[in-house]
Amino acid sequence: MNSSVVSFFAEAPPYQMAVAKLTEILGFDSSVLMAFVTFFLASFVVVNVMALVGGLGTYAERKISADLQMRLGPNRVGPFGLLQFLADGVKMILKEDIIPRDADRFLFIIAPLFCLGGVFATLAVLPFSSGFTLTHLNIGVFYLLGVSSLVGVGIFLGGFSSNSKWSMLGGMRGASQIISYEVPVTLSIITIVILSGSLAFDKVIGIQGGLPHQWFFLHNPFTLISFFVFFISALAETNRAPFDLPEAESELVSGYHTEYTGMRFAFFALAEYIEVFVVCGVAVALYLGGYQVPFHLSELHFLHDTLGVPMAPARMLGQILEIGSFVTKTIALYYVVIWIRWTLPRLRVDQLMTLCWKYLTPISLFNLVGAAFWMWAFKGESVWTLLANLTNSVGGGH
Amino acid sequence: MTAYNLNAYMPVIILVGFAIIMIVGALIVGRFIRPHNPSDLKETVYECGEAPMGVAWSNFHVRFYVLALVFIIFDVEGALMFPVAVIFRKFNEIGSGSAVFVSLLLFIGVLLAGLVYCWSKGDLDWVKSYTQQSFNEERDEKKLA
Amino acid sequence: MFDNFIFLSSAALAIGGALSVVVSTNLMHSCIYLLMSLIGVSGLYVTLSADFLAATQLVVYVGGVVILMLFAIMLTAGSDNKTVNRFGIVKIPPMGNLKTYIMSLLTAGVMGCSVLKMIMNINQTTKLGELPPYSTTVEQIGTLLVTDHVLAFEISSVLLLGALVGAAVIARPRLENEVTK
Amino acid sequence: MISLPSFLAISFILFVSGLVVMIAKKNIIAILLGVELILNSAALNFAAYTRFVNQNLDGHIMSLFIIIIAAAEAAVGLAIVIRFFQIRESIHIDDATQLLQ
Repeated sequence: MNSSVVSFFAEAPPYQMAVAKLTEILGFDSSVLMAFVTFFLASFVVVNVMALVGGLGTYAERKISADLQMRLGPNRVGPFGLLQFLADGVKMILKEDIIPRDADRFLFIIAPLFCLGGVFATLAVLPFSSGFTLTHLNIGVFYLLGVSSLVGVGIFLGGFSSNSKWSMLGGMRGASQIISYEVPVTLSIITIVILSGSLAFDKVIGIQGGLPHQWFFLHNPFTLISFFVFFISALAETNRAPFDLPEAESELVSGYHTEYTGMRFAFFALAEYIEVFVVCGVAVALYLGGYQVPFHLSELHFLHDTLGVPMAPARMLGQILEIGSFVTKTIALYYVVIWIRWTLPRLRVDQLMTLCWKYLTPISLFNLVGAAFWMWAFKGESVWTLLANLTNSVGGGH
Repeated sequence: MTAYNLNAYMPVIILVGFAIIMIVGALIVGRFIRPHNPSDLKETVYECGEAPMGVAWSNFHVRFYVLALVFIIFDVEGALMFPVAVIFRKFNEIGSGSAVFVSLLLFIGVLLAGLVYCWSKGDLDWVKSYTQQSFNEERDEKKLA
Repeated sequence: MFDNFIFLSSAALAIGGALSVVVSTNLMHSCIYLLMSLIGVSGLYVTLSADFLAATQLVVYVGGVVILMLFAIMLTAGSDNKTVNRFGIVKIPPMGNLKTYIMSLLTAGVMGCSVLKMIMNINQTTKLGELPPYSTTVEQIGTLLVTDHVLAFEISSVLLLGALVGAAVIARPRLENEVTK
Repeated sequence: MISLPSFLAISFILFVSGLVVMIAKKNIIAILLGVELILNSAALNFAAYTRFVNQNLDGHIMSLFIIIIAAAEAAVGLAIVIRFFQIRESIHIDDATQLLQ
């Protein structure tokens, strides 16, 4: 059975009682109905939190850029300008919705759906904690690669359907950049899959530990390089600066969403910000230990047996600790992403392709072979375990 | 081999449904509260203030296609490598990791040969990809033929 | 219950997409309908307990083949407003007219009848036992790929290498004046 | 509802629509779309038979290779289309009547 948020709740007595009650009332087995309701509520919470993260992302972006450029940034709406994104949202929904006369109406309307749908579908497997992840699919990482490629189609269609030269150029560039950088991302993920032996996020995270030396990031030299390759390529896949060529303001006006106004534009922006969060979350889950809490603080037997917390609160507390661990690392990476954006200048198109095909792809292929060799030669032990074994054997030799 | 219930895929459907509801809902709600007075000028595409010339759906350069071509081959090979990568650890533990390692190496070797070929022929360059030399070579080939 | 829902929606998506490809007269739109059909087929794989195949379908088709087709459409779009090229040939070919549709429906009818005749007696000849539960297939596929089908695995990489080299040679840009008379 | 005949029916519809697309359309890229549909119906059949008749995953391997071959076919086919367009400035299937350019 795949573990999911439903199987987490299904262990709790109230849930089982509710299922039994519903079955009694409705006259048929209502476990599917109950699972649907639970999934629906959990997805609703996740989507709203993610929309909030997307909104706060725009705020954080402006505030951090202001900080780096010694400006004040938004500070009028709410305390410290925190409600700026709400004001922006209200403004967006009040804007007129314009579809250009020469545009391809069907594709113009459907393009944001591909972007937003692809990004939302990735949220289903994003591992917030061992219990509160929506679902731990057996093919987690691979599924994520598949649905996130819908974003590329959405960006291309957004550029194509507008029938504007800026949009078309931005869309072509965006699609070719996204597909190019998918190669190093895939190869870096295979590097981790070789070491973890599973595609499911819970297994990949379960094999890591809470402390930095147990993470795949510091597992061996190849994964260390692989992390940086993954991070750079993921930046490019989400069209973040210094790889924001599809929407380069100084060259292409606004790129693939030049002709989009109001809410349609907001959906493209929302999809982009959520995708950055998802990508940071995936980097955390694959390389930085995911939701693992140091010293097994979140485990049930520690909280329940050692500290004496009752069963139900102990379970919740453990999950909250795990979510805290995951979100802290993800936000830290998110900060790095914004920091990079306001620090580095934009690349040229040819530099972009050179970086992808002539540096990142060969390096990630090398990493892949290296990780396979490490697995074959050292049985997948981390470099620290090997060192400890070495010192032990030397010490034992006396 | 672990059994599972198809309910595990429920969130995917629900989340995509949310995306559709958000897009449709926001546009329908917005229809009642936002202005709608289109004019001829508003509906033209933006071309820095000039009247747009022609349509944007024009011919693009072939280099886009060549890169997409290299990409799709790598994509497919990556998809094929995933199951082998998954079982590598298990095979290694039962002592037959060498066979998997060799087959993986062979696979990556062929992949690398393709990359090296495209690199040497200049397919991976963006701007100066087709240098004078390759043009000359091609012209010579034509003369010979 | 949910199994039936996911089956029905995927089947509707697959069949609707395929039929829209048939009737659509806009090349870009039919590409998007094909994409919908492919996503529907991927959902059908999920109901067939082929989770790895479903994800492969998404990765290879949605991320690869469809993008390639969209690029190819952009590369052959015709750069000017002229509808006739210098050979006097219509640049934008028709997406089918009444004559071709009638021809194709006749052909499809003949082919379809023969295929239907083959699959009609499927219920009589095959005994369907109890279906096994849904299970993950990645590890079994991986095991098969390095044991029984290792030759196919290695040769597929050679096939892909051949496709890469061949297509790169064909599509590579040539000298401007090299175009034949 | 989820049974072998229903999957065969879906795959049959995909096959027939692919066939109609291949014959009716005069655009080479549209014909390639039809080829993709036909290959998909074949791959779906393999997976369906694996599920309902014998549960040894050889059918999945076959479907996997069909997907791979479809990708390779699309890559080479579209390359030929683009080359043809460079030479003839057309992607009309009726123009492709001469072997030598």
